[in-house]
Amino acid sequence: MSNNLKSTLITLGFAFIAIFVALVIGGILIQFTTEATVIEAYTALYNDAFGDLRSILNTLWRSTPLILTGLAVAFAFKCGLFNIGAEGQLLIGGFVAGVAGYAITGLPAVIHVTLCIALAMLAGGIWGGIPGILKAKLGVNEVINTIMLNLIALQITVRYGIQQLRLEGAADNTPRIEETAELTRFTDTFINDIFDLPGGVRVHTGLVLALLAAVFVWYLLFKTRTGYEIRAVGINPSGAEYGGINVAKNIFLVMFISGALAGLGGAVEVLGTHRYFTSGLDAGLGFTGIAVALLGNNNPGGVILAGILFGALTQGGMGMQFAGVPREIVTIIQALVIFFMASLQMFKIFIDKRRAKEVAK
Amino acid sequence: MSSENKEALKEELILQMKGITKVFPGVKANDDVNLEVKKGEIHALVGENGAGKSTLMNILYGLYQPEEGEIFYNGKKVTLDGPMASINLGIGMVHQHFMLVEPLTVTENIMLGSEPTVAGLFTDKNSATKKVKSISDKYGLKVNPNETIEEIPVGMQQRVEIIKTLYRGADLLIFDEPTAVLTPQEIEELFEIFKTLKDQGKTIIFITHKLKEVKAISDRITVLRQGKTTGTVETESVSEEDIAKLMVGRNVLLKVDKKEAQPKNVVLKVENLTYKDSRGVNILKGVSFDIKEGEILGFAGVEGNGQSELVEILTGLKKATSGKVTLKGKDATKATPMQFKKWKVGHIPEDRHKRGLILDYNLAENMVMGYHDTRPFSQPFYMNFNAINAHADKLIPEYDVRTPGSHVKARALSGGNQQKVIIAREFSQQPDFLIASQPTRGVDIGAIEFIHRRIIEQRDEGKAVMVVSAELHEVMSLSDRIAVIYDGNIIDIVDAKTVDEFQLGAMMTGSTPKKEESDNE
Amino acid sequence: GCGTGSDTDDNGADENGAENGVAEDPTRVGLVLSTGGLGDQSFNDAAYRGLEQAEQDLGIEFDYIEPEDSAEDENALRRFAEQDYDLVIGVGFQMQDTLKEVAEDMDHINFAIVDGGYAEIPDNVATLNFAQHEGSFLAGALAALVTEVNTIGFMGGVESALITQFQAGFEQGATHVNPDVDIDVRYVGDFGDIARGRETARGQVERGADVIYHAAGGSGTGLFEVAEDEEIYAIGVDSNQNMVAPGYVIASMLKRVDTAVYSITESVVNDAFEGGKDYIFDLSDDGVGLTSLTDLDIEEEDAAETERITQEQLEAIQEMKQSVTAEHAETIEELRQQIISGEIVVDTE
Amino acid sequence: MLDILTQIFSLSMMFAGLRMATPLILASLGGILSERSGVINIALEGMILTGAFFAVWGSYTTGNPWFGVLLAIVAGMVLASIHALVSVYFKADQVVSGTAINILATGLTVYLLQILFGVSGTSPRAVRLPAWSLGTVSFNPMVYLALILVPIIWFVLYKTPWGLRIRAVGEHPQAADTVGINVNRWRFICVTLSGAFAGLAGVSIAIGEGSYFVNGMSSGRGFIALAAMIFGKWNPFGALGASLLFGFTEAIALRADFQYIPSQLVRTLPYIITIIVLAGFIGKARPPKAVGKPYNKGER
Ligand SMILES: Nc1ncnc2c1ncn2[C@@H]1O[C@H](COP(=O)(O)OP(=O)(O)OP(=O)(O)O)[C@@H](O)[C@H]1O
Ligand SMILES: Nc1ncnc2c1ncn2[C@@H]1O[C@H](COP(=O)(O)OP(=O)(O)OP(=O)(O)O)[C@@H](O)[C@H]1O
Ligand SMILES: [Mg+2]
Ligand SMILES: [Mg+2]
Repeated sequence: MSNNLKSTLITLGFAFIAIFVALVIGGILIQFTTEATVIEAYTALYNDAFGDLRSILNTLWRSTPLILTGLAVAFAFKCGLFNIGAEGQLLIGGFVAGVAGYAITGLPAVIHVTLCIALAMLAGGIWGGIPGILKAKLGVNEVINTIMLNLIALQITVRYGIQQLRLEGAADNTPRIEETAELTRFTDTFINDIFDLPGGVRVHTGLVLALLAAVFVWYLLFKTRTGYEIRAVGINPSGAEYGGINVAKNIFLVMFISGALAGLGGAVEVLGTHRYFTSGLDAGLGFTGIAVALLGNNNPGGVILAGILFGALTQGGMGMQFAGVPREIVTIIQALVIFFMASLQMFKIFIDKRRAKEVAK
Repeated sequence: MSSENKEALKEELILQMKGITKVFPGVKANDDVNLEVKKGEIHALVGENGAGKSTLMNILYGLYQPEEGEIFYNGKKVTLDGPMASINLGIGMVHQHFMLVEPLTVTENIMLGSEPTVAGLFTDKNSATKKVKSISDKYGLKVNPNETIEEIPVGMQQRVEIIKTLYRGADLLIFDEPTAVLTPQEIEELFEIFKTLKDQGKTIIFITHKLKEVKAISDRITVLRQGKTTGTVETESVSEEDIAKLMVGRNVLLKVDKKEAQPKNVVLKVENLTYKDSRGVNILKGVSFDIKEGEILGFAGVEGNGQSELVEILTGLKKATSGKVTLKGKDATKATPMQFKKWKVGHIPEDRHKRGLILDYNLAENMVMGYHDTRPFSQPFYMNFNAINAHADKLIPEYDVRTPGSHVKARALSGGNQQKVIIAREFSQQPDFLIASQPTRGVDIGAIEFIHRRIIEQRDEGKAVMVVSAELHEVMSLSDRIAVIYDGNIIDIVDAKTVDEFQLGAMMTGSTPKKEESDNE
Repeated sequence: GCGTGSDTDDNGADENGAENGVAEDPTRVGLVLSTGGLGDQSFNDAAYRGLEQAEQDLGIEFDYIEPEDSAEDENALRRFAEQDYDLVIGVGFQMQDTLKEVAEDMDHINFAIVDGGYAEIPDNVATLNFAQHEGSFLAGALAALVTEVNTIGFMGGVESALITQFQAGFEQGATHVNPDVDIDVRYVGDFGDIARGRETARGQVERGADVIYHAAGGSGTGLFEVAEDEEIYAIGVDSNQNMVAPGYVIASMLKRVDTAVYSITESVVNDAFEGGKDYIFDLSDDGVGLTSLTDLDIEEEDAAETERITQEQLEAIQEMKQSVTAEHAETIEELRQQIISGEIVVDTE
Repeated sequence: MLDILTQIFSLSMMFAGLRMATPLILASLGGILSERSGVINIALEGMILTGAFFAVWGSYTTGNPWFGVLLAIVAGMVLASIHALVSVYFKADQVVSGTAINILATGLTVYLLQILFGVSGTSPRAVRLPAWSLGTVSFNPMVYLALILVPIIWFVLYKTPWGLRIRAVGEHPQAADTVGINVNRWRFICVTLSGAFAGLAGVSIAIGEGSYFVNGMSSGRGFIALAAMIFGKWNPFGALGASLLFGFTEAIALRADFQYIPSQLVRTLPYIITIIVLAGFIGKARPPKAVGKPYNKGER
């Protein structure tokens, strides 16, 4: 156990080093090609990501959909499936939530919100389930189908759906959802009374849902029979089949749940953040989710941390823009952080080798 | 021995490995190991599973770098920092798990890395094929140069591996358990090849768990135990029992000892079973037999005659094309693997890596695979890992699985111990019907003894047992009745006590009058 | 980025500021761009240009933010407001709800939104709207007049609330002058894909169009390339694009977001900001309109002077105007007057 | 109805399809090289974008479009070599590394457009590659190049020692290792080369038919190319077929006149067709066995 703790600490230590190296390289760019200084830029990055309560909450707010898409990708990975389609599943889920949010009226809030979320998850689930069933029954590669479904989802929801549903003269959104369909912002809850939240805090109960989803995924994967079966299929489908596990069923199930998680990601963005389905929802949350999942080592806890890291980079990135760093450099720094975090693997191998040497003596 | 002779002996040594130590995370795989091999001899390397044989050979082939130790080749000290260094010295290796690229052809695999070219640009397939032909003629290694590895039988794959080493001019050939996956005929052929190689002046290091083979073919034997060298002996001077004792450190029972069978009710009835594979080839052509409580029905046959498919149909992993399977009176023709488990059918699969284990699951998780949905392991909303771990902690000593604990991944165990994990799992569920397919493949003698004893125990407890093995010896000593399978048909079912090896061998190759009869169906 | 315009611009601003005597406390303007960001060849670029101009002429200071996605809009708006900027401008009506929310929270700050509409405009918000449908009406009319084969084309970027207005105006204008004209309407499906834009335009040419109007941002560049290759006419959009393919772009429909942004900034500088109002920029105040059909525009001459186009190219533009569009100038002017006077009502959808 | 059919099967539609397919062909060839050697290259998208940028910059600064071609190739290779370094030698997850490359490329091109051209969004006009006429048809050189490279890559993969090694490395790296093939070096080479192909794809969208760089102009082509590669079963001719199918259906979506179907839905056509074709006719595509797994000597 203490060994486990030690290796976790070592990993964390390296993570900090990785981020540090990325920031140093980014800093060189900032220092020499922008009018901001490194210190200004990174102070802004930190302040906007974690500097005060509002920043921390907004970081969490930005992390919310990323945690969900990250979980979606990670969950599929555990079953050996590469779900590049979180983007499309998120769009479909968000769209359905948006439509259900305004089209259904007269329901009590709890029921309406729950219904919207359920429908969104169902829709996302179907969108993930299609490549799932094609893989399970016909063996068709899921990567290609999820890519295709991303593109189809974009056309159906953002391009076509919005144009059909938007009110005349209005922007590219579906109509605003009913209040009963909203996910409550923290500013509208008792939390506000306790902490006296400043304006501009947008974190909403979607965050709670994301964390619950992570717990759910963790529990499902590591504590239940279904999880046992899913992981077995992911590692060795033939072995799982031998063990009486229905491989096809599990592949479909996993893609369905994965899609539902991404769909939930769309729903929280619509019901909590935007309050309508908007063309702005098509912002690469699904693709970033891939990086979140893999950086998080495909484990729910790791996904939460990686999601927060990305949320912080986005949130802090805005701060850097205010400090005079153009957005593209912020983007470059984000890429660098991912690179160096991903390269951590090398250090782990290095450490293992060193250990072997020590044992030999 | 005169001092002059001693000098000559030194001259003769092609290889010396001195004080080799290799550590893997958690294991000292080789601990100050010494090995001396003479030019032109066949040198057997034996030891229990996990003794460090493969590791030592991988070091010799440059795949692993030892933490300590020196290697002398032809008297000169060498550094083997990669396979290329070894290849250039004239060392070749045939790995236990073949190093062949499945979608490539035989010739492509052989020339890989040392391809002849035309104009330095494109592959000169003709000259490669020619060279392959000439090697195959010289050493009697029959291969089909243009077929892909996927399409050819295991025996031929192995010959491809041998040609690969010779193609690169190997003088010292390492064989890591070459016979584990071969049929008796193929083993015969391999030994013929060994002799030809030896006649041509090649040196062979040969790892095996089958002491009969050691006796039959080797000149000298080096024994490893728990990562250390126990000693090197002349083959002529020792008996099989002696070797066994050197390996295991105790006396081992090499013969299977069993009482008379007491067959009772029919457990499994198979009627006219046929199976066509996805390419439409008839694999099983109408097989009928039954198995009773308290007996062992063995299946003898050259691999690839339908045994594997038969086993998979009887465990739900494949669906029969026609025919009927009745298990304990219930129709099981279309049953799923899970249903078979529920009906208490235990299955030791022929391929432990592909089917038998989830290599990245730990032992505890592996030990409930297939029963993971039963109490107490599975509860309505969670898996009871305490129960699962307790289950493993109970079985590990009971089945003598050598491991640091139940939390270790199955991947980290040696083959023999992996096999014991499977056996522990299947037996612990008290099956009414047990199918054991190649139950001792790649397993050391100590473990073989153990596994055989356990199988017979099952029979004596009144269970029905079906044993499928490529090893005739194993089938004969375990079975009460023996079904001989050839080309998708059961040629005959004979009494194990009355049949002899030659009769069986003949039937297995289809050369009995009965063959025509069944072919007419 | 603090006016990440080049250094020389900043110096220029300082000098100008000093001259105007407001150096100690210059007016600060915050600009939150829409997600396309700078380089969209449309309102983002224009809004930025307007502030650059204001920086030079009025000695203001400005900052801009390019949000990564629209969820960030609020953050950016609020940050500007909290830092007591004198004017916070949001671009694009995607932002309208968020901007209103922030503006209501921060009612001591002046806000403006480009392309935004509210039933009830908050007192501290000015909405800047453009009659792009009216300008597009003229573009449509011109296209219908110029075509020799009675087939014209409209190439949109992505079907969206805004682009629909361009399309509606264009169609109405074309059929107004020639009820029988065939209008080939196409959408590229992307605002930044030249290759797709090109194929779309080629398809339109193949179906017979010889004058094509685009509202497709960066994808529209593909149209100009096709115009040159296939020797047809194109009509540019948003800013003067006549120089992109000189001689082949017969006119551009101008949408003066820069002027609008400039003038609202000016009102703040002069303490004359009036919120709660919808400022409509249309044909009457040249907020929208076509580039000159008869003579060279200042921008065109300027481009030649700064050597962004060659003298020959300038001449090609001039010659094209004389031989192609000049003859229709009067008709177009008449239509313009009719729209201004309300005689013709142009629809937005 | 008939009208639609004649439109779809017209010669000009074929040509348009070929033009749209060109970047896909080139990029998918790059994808094949990389994945055949065992490295997932999800970064094609970013490499195409970067290639497009440097094609324009090279052409613009020198006035010689061929210099743009050269720069695009180099730029693609540099970016790819980062991917290779991180995922092959540092054993990073290949998908993460690829995602990072894609993010990097979006930032980098915008940044460079600012630094090198002093503009944002759309570059100034660069000199276009000359069209080459062949009898009555005329295409930009990249079209011919793509068509020629297909058999060449096929030839390299299946008829030369290099191809043999590449395939072995992607299928069974241990086997390759045991005959002295340097697995990591071959992977590095293949991934880096794939960048050259992606760079050429960038050339074709930037200065092949046109003369500008626009932010984000790769528009997801890298992912479609990836799909084409899988669709074509990692075989150059298969990828060619798949790319042509994509290009052709895309051309139809852009150019054909479907009266009653909204254009947004017409645009989903290529993707729906792909899903159906894969499900109905092609079925299983078996990737190179070792793809996605960093090679560690001591591991099995
Ligand atoms: N790559 C590796 N990483 C970690 N442990 C290893 C590795 N290779 C071997 N080992 C461990 O080293 C020990 C010796 O293994 P080795 O393969 O040499 O045994 P062996 O004598 O060949 O066994 P077998 O008879 O089963 O083939 C075993 O405990 C094994 O688990
Ligand atoms: N990365 C690893 N970690 C732990 N153990 C390993 C690792 N790689 C190999 N081993 C173990 O080292 C041993 C050496 O492999 P070897 O080729 O001798 O197979 P084996 O033990 O005979 O297994 P089998 O007979 O089932 O194929 C194996 O038992 C294997 O499980
Ligand atoms: Mg071994
Ligand atoms: Mg073994």
